[in-house]
Amino acid sequence: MTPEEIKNKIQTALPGTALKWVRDTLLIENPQDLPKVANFLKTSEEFRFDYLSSVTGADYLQYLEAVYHLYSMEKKTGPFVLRARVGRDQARIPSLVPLYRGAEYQEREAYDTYGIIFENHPDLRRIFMWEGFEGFPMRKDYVQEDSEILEASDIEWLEKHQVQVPEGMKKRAEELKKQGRRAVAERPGQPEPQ
Amino acid sequence: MGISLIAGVATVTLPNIFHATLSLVAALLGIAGIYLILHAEFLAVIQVLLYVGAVVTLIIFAIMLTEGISNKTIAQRNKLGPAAVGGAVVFLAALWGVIRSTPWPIQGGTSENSYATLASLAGSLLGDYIFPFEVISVILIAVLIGAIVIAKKDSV
Amino acid sequence: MIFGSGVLRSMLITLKNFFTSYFKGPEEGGIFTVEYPETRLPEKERFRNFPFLVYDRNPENLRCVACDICAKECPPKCIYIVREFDKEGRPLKRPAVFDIDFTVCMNCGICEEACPFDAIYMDHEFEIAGPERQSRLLYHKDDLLKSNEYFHKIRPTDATAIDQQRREAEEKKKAAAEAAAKAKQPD
Amino acid sequence: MEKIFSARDPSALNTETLEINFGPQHPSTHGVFRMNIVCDGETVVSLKPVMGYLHRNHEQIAENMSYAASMPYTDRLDYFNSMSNNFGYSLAVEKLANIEVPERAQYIRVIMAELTRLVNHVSVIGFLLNDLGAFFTPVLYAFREREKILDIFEEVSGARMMCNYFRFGGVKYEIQPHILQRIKEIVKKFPKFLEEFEALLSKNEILCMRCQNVGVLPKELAVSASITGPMLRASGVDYDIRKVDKYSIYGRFKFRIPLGEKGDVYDRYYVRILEMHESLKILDQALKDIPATGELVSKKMAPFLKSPRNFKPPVGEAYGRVEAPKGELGFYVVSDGTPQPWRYHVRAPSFINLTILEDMCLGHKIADVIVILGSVDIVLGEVDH
Amino acid sequence: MDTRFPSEKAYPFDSESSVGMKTEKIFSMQTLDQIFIIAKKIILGVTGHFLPDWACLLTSILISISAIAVLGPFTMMYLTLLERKVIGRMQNRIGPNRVGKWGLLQPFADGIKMLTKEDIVPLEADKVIHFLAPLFIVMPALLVFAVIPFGRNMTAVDLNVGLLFFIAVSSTTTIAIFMASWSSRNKFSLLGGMRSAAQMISYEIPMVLSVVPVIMMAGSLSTNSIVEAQSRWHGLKWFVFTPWGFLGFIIFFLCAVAECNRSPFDLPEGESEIVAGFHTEYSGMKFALFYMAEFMNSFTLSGLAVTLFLGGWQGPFLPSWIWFFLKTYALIFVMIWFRGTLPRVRVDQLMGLAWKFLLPLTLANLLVTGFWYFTSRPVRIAGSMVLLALAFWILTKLNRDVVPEKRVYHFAE
Repeated sequence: MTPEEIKNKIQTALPGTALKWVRDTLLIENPQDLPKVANFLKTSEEFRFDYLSSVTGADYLQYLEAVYHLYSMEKKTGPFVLRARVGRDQARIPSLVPLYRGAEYQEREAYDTYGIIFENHPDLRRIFMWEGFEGFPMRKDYVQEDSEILEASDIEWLEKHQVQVPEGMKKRAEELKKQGRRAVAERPGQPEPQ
Repeated sequence: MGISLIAGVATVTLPNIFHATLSLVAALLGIAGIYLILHAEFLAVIQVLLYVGAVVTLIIFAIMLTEGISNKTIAQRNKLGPAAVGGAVVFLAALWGVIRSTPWPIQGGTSENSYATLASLAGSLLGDYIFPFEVISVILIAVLIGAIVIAKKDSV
Repeated sequence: MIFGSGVLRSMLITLKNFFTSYFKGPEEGGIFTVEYPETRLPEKERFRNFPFLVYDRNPENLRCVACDICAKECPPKCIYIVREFDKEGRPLKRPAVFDIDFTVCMNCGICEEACPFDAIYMDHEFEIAGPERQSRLLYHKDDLLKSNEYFHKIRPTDATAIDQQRREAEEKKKAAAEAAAKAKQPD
Repeated sequence: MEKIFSARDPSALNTETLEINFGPQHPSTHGVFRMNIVCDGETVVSLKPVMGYLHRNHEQIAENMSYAASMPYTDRLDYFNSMSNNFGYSLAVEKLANIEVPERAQYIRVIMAELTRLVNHVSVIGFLLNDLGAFFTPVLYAFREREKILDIFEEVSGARMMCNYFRFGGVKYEIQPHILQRIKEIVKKFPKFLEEFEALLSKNEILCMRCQNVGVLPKELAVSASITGPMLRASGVDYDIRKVDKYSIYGRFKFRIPLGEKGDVYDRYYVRILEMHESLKILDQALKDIPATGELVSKKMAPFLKSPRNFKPPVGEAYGRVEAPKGELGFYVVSDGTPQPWRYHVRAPSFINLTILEDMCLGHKIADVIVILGSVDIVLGEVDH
Repeated sequence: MDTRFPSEKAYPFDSESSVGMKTEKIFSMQTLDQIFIIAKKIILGVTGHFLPDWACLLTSILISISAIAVLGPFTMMYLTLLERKVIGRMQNRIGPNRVGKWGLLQPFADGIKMLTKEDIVPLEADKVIHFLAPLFIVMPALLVFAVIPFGRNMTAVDLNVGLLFFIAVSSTTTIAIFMASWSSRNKFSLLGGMRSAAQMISYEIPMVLSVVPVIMMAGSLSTNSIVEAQSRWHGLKWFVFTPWGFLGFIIFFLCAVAECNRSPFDLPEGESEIVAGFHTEYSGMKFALFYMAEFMNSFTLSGLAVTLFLGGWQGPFLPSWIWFFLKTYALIFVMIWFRGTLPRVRVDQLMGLAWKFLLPLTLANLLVTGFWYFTSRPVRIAGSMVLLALAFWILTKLNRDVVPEKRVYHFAE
């Protein structure tokens, strides 16, 4: 089946869904259509994509994307890749957990790292990061907040061992020390050589 | 004797139910000691085996399974103290009559094999008192079967 | 099958191993423990632990030219290099500082692969444990320098091949220089 | 009256439900895994896995470095089988950049991947038995054999566990004839060990009592929950990526896929044993057919070995998956034409196989939870990636 | 208090010594056999010259007690070493081998480590009970040494209800385990305690019932007379060589393993499930006391099994106490062997095994023993064997859920 045929088949079965081929994958233009399309792909005799291998997010700066890799265990075909794009601010995609149990943790992971909110997910919590963590670490604009801070004692130690520490870092550490605060952040593995 | 008395008092007065049970153990062990002094070794051993080894164990098992018992904040006393004291007094009064009517020999039987040895106990259980013995065993079997039936119910 | 025979069978297996452990070699169910400090497993040539720097003849003559490629390629970024400058401030082809933080290094061997000057190799030395975490495991240039002979000792095949390559490259270079010189002469 | 004695309804017999925190420091959660278990007596009423104690954002680390530099990091995903992790990643990147792998390198890869499978399966069975309460005997028998294979790995790649052996378009080192000879010997002796191992375990009544009909995973649920690997096959679903995708040169070998009947812990255990037998068959064939000489890395990729930073795959994306010993290991790589991947995602099998843990454990005893967890076969490096 | 110590009793020794005079060899054998008794006699004889009677009695008691008090912990220390060595060998390892030759000083190193370790008491713990539990667990373990006949005339207290005394005292161990588990306020401890309670209660019943045939045949509850009853055939007519004795021995031994919480019935401290069970929150010497109790229990229970079924100290050629220790250590070896081989059973299966399998089997055994008692020789051997085999077979059929299923595995091409 050529890509066009597949697309037409889906569109005839589900009128009103806007689809587009991007890099051999099917982009669902309106994310709300996702469960419909997935349900069709899972149940239709022709495709039987009953196995959701991977769910992941991706950040393309203008938008966030959720990518689904579908396979068929029955027909041993695949992969068939679905993607849905959402804006960075209103990242809401209907969850596929009712269709595929296997999406449960993967969607939680995508939520944890990219902040895509999966609607109707039974238990959408952070999975790897701790509760109360702020921000979504896999987004490209995420800045690790404390990476620039070293403890004053660390800097001392580093300098004693002839490791050059950037001036900015030193200053920040001094400031914190004056305020009587201890920089909580960990020392980044090894300060980047200049 | 003193130990078992103190432990007995502790059993009913301690605020913590687990501590109370432990003092019950002490009381029962004290009684076993009394039996030993009276040369009723078999009785002493049975006392330890049944009361300490089995009955108290079951009590503790029940305590542990009870909701919230390991929670320190739950009050573990009830307001039945006066009633219990009253009950004890009535019981003591009833006992008093028995104590009065018992002829207390000054010298206890010096021979240790005159009573309460294993053989004589077995002889009287299976000889003179065979009928009550059998009745008890029938009742026990009934209890056993009943317990099995109740336990079986939820595994269906 | 009688109930309990499976258990008896597995118990026979352990009993067999109990006895063979006294009489047989490690291949037939004997003891396979290696009593470490006294006996050791044979060293594998390709075994890689932490990197070291190779020098030819004397420590002054090290191969590293402070090109910083290994530091860039190092996945956990544990290499730190500062180039040496002469008195006039011109860069020299040797490092002034070459530090490797062994607490961070993950023994992947990418520095060895990436080095274009055959200067950094993976060592076999693994007994570097010490009571102190930070200063003991930050290796400086002097700790890292090891001779080419040492390299030959631990990895004879690789070292010979690399020496061969270097000699060829040298000869080629010499030949090229000669050719260039020859080409220049007529002018 | 009837309700009082029904153990099914936890509220009826007013016993206390205990909330127990299993882990992260617990002897048999296979690392720093944590489960919040609510149990009634010893029966599990609810179970919530908590993970992330070993989270190091592997994906972001990989997105911040060159393609080749994350190869050693893939070793640390599932630190029991670094070779199959390498395999999956190089497969994905080879798909992305359209790289052919030379013949000899293909064979070496298959040999290494199958040896890894042996290593993984024996140790998993050993650890499962440890969870069952056997005092380390199966583990040490398993490790006795595992050592031999790890020695091979050390000799070939330079490291016992963190091999970092595969390169895009091939493998890093030559594999000498005497090593191949030793692998042959191991393959020849392995069935004897498996026989002993099985005699120790398979028919043991206690093991059967503990494992049979415990943690049953029905077929439909397994498929829907994206379970893969031996766990899926133990539930009776015929799906093996080596057969389905025929990646690398798996299409050339003759082997069978063992299928379980019920999908309980015993099936998972036994399917692993049978898979080892099949792996030995593959190894036998591969060792017979491996070409004596040949290049190790494709010509296209050879220059990039020295300068990984210059390797820039064309813009595009690829999803490469292999049948790792624990299940389907997938790597999703998106390239934007720079030396660093734009998006790098790992589909970690043991992470996804955990989705179903609660369903399998409900109604069982606490001791069973440990066994079921052991039969899922997780490695926390991979779960928490 | 019972005061009938062996030293006060008339031994057969005096009459036998005349037999021993005949040849030098037998005489030395006799001396060797009674060496401890003689030593005690000498001490008492010396002290008897200048001490009053009550002090003599006290010394006699003290000697017996101190012998046990030394033997108990010493057994425990070397059992740990033995266990580690044997399991190591079963796993193709060496076991401890660094402290002293063959690791012989390892127990002392462990002891020093235990003593110097920090003693941690959880903040929320019930401090008094937390402190008392390890003491209460060691007490019964030491008490039961009193009725074990270590050799000819070597029973510290020859109670006429010795066997019952043993069972009764060892049943109080449960209380100590409860105290430990409850007072630590740890959920794993609590689970361990509950498991232990259920296990102890369940296994005590088949254990006691499996002993009953022995009591029936020996006609006494005293451990000494039970040993005496097995003295024919040059001390080789052990109860274990009869069908009922064989079955009783196996059941008793299984129950003993369960009673002292050893693998495969080590649920109360199941390491892979509930961390360490009731002693999760113990450290240092208190923890060592728990261990000591466990090992001493396994020693005494093996000793009791030897006494009841394996002829106690009876045996040809060797001195009686050597026979006793040989047999006991053989049984301990089997316990260690179990630990090195078998996985742990689950709690409900444990209960099922006790109530549905062992208990009916012991009852059947009881009946068979009666049959044995009342029939003549050719009939009784064949008859009781057949009956027991029948009972076993019926019970396996009835307990279908524990019998392994046969599985068939398919292959997909």
